[in-house]
Amino acid sequence: MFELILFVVFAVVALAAAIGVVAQRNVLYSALLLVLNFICLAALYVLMNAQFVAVAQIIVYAGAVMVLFLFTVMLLPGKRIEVAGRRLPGQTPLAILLALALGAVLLLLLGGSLVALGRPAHPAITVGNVQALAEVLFTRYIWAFEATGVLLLVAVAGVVHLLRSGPRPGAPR
Amino acid sequence: MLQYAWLVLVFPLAGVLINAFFGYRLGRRACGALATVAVALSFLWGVGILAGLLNLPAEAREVHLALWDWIVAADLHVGLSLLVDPLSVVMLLVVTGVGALIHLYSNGYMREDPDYARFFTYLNLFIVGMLLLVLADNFLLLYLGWEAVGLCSYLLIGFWYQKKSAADAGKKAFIVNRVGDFGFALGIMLIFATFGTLGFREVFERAPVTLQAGGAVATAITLLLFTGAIGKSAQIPLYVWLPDAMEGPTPVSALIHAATMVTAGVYMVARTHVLFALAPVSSAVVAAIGTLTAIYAATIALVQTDIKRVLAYSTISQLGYMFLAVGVGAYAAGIFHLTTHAFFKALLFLGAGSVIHALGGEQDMRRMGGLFSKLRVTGITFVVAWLAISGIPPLSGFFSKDEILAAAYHSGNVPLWLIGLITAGLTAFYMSRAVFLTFFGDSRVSHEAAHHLHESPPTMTVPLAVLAVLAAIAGLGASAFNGFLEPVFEGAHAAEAGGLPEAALIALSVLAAVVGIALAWLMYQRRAIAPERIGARVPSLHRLLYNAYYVDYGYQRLVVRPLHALAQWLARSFDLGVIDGIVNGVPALVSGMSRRLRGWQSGYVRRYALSLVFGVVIVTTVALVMVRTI
Amino acid sequence: MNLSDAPILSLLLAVPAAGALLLVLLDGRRPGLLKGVALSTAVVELALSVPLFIGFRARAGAIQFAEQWAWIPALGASYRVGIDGLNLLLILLTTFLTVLGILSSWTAIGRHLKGYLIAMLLLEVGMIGVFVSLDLLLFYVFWEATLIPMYMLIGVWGGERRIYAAVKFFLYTMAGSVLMLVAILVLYFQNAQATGNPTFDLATLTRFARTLPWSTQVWLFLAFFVAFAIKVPLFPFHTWLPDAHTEAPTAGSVILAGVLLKMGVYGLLRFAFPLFPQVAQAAAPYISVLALVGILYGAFVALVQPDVKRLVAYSSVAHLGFVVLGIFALTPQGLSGGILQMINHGLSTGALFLLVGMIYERRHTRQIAEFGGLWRALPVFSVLFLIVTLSSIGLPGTNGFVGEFLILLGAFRARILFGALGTLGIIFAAVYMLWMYQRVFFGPLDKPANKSLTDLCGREILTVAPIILLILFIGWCPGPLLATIEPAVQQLLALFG
Amino acid sequence: MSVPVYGYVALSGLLFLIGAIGVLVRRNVLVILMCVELMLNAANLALLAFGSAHQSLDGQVTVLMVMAVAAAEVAVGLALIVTLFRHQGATDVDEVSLLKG
Repeated sequence: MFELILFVVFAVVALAAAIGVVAQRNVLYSALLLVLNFICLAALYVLMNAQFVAVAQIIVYAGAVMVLFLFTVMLLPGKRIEVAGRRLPGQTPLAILLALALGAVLLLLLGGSLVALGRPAHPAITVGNVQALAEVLFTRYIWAFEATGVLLLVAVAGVVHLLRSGPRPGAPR
Repeated sequence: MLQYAWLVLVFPLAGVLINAFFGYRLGRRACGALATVAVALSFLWGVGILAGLLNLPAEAREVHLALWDWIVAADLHVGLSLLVDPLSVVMLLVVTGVGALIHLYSNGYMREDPDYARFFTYLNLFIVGMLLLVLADNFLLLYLGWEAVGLCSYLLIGFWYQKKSAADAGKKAFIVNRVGDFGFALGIMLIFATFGTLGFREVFERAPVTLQAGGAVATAITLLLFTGAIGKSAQIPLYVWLPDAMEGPTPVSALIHAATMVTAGVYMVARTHVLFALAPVSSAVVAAIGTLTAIYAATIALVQTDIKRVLAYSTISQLGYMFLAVGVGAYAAGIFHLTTHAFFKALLFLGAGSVIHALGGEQDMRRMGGLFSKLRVTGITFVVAWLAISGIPPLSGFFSKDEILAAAYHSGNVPLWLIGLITAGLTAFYMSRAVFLTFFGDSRVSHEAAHHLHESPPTMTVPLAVLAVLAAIAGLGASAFNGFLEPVFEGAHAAEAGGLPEAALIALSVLAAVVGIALAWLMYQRRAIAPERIGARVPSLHRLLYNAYYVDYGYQRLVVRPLHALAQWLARSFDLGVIDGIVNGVPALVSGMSRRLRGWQSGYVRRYALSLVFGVVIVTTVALVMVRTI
Repeated sequence: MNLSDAPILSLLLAVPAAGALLLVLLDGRRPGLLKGVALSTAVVELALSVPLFIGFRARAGAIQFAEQWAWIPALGASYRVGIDGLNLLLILLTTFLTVLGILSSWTAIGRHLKGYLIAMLLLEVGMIGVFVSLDLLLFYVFWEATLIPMYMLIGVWGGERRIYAAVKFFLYTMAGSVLMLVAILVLYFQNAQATGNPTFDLATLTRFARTLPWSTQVWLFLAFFVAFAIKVPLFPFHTWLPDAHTEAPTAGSVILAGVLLKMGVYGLLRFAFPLFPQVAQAAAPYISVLALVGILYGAFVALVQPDVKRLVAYSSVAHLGFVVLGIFALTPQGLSGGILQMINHGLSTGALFLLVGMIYERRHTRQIAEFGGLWRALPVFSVLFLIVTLSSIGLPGTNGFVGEFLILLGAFRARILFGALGTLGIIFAAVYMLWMYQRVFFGPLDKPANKSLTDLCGREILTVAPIILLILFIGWCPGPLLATIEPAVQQLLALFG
Repeated sequence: MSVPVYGYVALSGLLFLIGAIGVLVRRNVLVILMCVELMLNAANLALLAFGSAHQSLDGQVTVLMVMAVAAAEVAVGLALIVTLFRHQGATDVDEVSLLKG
């Protein structure tokens, strides 16, 4: 019962934060609400006995990624707030409509099987064991893991290249 | 000697090449002399060939010279080979003999022209073509010579190309001739399809066996060949190019459009007489068209005022005579008339040229008159030619024309003979008219021209004199001539039918000539009957004749303009509109569709994202439907 | 070593490719060097092609100078080349016209000279490849490969409306070739399925194609036919030609008219006929009618064209109509004449385009109305033009006559009416060509701009003179050429029994 | 009483849709990037939920991978945004429509 309450609380907060991210016109607030959302999700991960992932979520998202976002928001001068200007006609209603349609279709498609899936039988047994996770990660998924490392390396190199080349800020365009 | 007959071609060919590349560097005199000598050498060589031929027994006077294989494709074998027999030798001598004289004459006539080298190149090229034509041993080579002389005719008519009328006349000559050649070419193809060969000897040998006498194939072949002759020899209905051809320099008119090239049609019919003998219908058509042309052109000549046009229509008329002859089977008579005509008509043209030259380019007989005393040599020689063409004995024209009329009479076709006789009278009339208007009576020469009036230089008068002698005496050789040609035309004799005796026919034809001359004398010399009055009495007839029955106008209206309009329509509306329209329509359709679709490619990332989501919705919906239906 | 063992055909393909590669590496700012390299490459190529003619055994009949290597073994495609009477003369024509094309561009090309010369040489590779290939896939690759340099030549170095013309040319031809590709693939897969031995070899597929059901044969023939008919171009597929010709630079027009159009006819003879002889025979009357319409139609439309190049382009439609009429007569003379006329048309129309290019370089216009009386200003040019014109209208004594006469004779023997209508075409040919000639060269020299024109220089005369000599030579002694063609004709005739 | 799997999945779906709407309606590139992160996290949630439902660690492994990829993506994405800003002076995606057809 306690679990359910926790779930509902975190879920509601996560949803509210997500809506805030989208609806907030100030970019800085959006970023901060996104952090809130990430933290709620981390809590939900813990509920699912995925402690390691939850920790990683906090470190990677709420820590590293968010800091990057915030730095960028601070770095870019000028309007942080979106001004209502030229808009694509019908973009917002169409977007919402399509999103609802997608949700409805997905619900119809998957709803039945999800309910049939029921609850996890023994939620607290092996899943969530960091040791077990490490075993899988470094044996079966070792190549994927290494590839992820290479990907990160490439990303770093790419970012460095991107930001070194091109005109300096304020240079005549 | 005979195996070197091809040398007659080499001399003028060398003249062509040398004059074409070095003519202007050689200078005027050398260039003209070279061309003349080349043709004269050919003539001398031709005389040698004649001697060689005469040495042979009469039946063996047929030598085939194969030079090299020309076109060989499967069963088609066409050699570049020459045929030397009495007929081709006669033509050879006429062409080179008259040709050499006219070349000589041109040295004087073209004295002032800056383009002398081009002129003599063309003229020599013409001789080459004409010799190929008469010496050809197969139909295709004949056709080659045929087209080659057509080309030279085109080039020489348009020699003064800066004059639009000259260029137009050249083009007209070529194209009208091509219409005739169309038939000729089809005839050649039909011959090949029928006989499997194009060689004269083979075709003529097989003809009596392969072709059914009077059959459709024989008739078709001969009529098609005759179509070619109609074009080249300016018969109805394709004669229209010849009067216009007078735009060319006068020596050209004399050589090509009177003496030699235009008679190629007669030569061709004579050459293929074996085929015509098998197609009586075609022969009748030949005779009918010839006769009709003879009188038709003669009536037009009655009222022309341009001296060269009179001569041009006269040529058409005389060619009609020749076709009448070959049509009724009197091939030797036709060729004989061809020869004498070459002499006197060349002489007439050269004389006219001399007059025109003396008057500084004047061609209208209404502004001539009384020139006899000023231009002695020209006058005397012209008179000889006039009497010859009118058929006054004992000049050459009398013999040849009389032979034709007699043959026509004996063929049993009296109307043809009668028309021929009337034409003889008309001929005498219009030639007399020309002579009286030009050489006799009061001078109507403009003051300006009278001041410069002079007799032509010897290079021009010598050929006149030589031709005058030939025109006068050639008739005396009639029987020798016929005898020489005998082996070629063996078996093709006009039947000697009853009726009027020979003497009566002769008397009638002389009478016609005398009446014609007398009438002209009364009208134009004595002025007893004013020609203007007659013209005024029937103005429409006069106009009709003066404008040559409006045939040119009719062709222009009925053939040229509709075809041109069709071409315009095809090019502007059909090709660009319909065909290209379809071609351009397909891409236009595609690009129209894509222009609509291009709206989606707005450049806005968010629109793309929207499309993406839309796509996802579609795909999942499809998945949903499929899951549900399974 | 026996001459016919030398890999001359591969060398023919390699030399221009190597020349193009060399040009890539050279400095684009030295036009003299570039032109020198390109010209010497083309001359070497021409010299290389002569041994083919010498070493060719006309009586042998079979494919000679054959070479074969595996190319894509997995697909059964091979590099298989060889010559016979059908393509030998076309190869010579290609190497010959390429030399003249490069000579004619000596001063005419202002910009991107390097790219231009590279395109010319690559075009030569493509054309030679088309003519020597005996493998359907190889043929198709070369066939498409000629499109690209030609597209460049028109699109980059062309006239005012070059983009339109280039795109039209490309898409039109491409549309046809796609059909051909489909047909080739159908043939390939049918054969692979039936025999379990996938191959693109022409000889194998020829044997196989006979076994296909009639309707399949008809469809495949039609696909090949449309591809080739567009290239020829046969009425009503001809409208790309006037645009392409008018806009292309001189050398482009020369190659286009001289060689590229011949690829269409060659394709019919090499592929469509042997693969589907029965269908070809059945379709012959219909295609002959198209050819006849093309002859007369091309002549009529040419008559009223105001632009010399367009006029010549439409005359090509008429002339190629003659060629197609000849080959679809399926008679010995018709086929011989058709093949010979391909060469003749390449020479005479090539020369016409060269000459038009020369006057265009001087006057920067091709409108007939802008000329008149040119003979006075340019006598040498006028004489050369006259000879070529006469060849184009098929005057006896020029090459055009030999070809046209054989074609008409062949057509006449097959169907009298077709022969007669075709013969009508030679009248019209005289009409439009002579009228054009008269308007350009005769009459008074009254346009001021024409008065100061200079006559041809030595290089220009050298460019045209070889063609003139060939025109006269073939006109009087077509023997060696006809003898070369003869065995191929016999083989084709054997197809039709 | 534990939470049923479909609860997590439903939450994941809602978050995903909110993220998607954000991507579609917002013009600020930074916010769009954040919304993309939101969607990625929603997917992670679903992965974990299914993983626990099936008693499998594969879900968690995948989530770890996704995190790494997301980190890389954010880094590159932000670098692109900065570069874009340098070139165009804009953080508004609608001002960058060079791909217009």
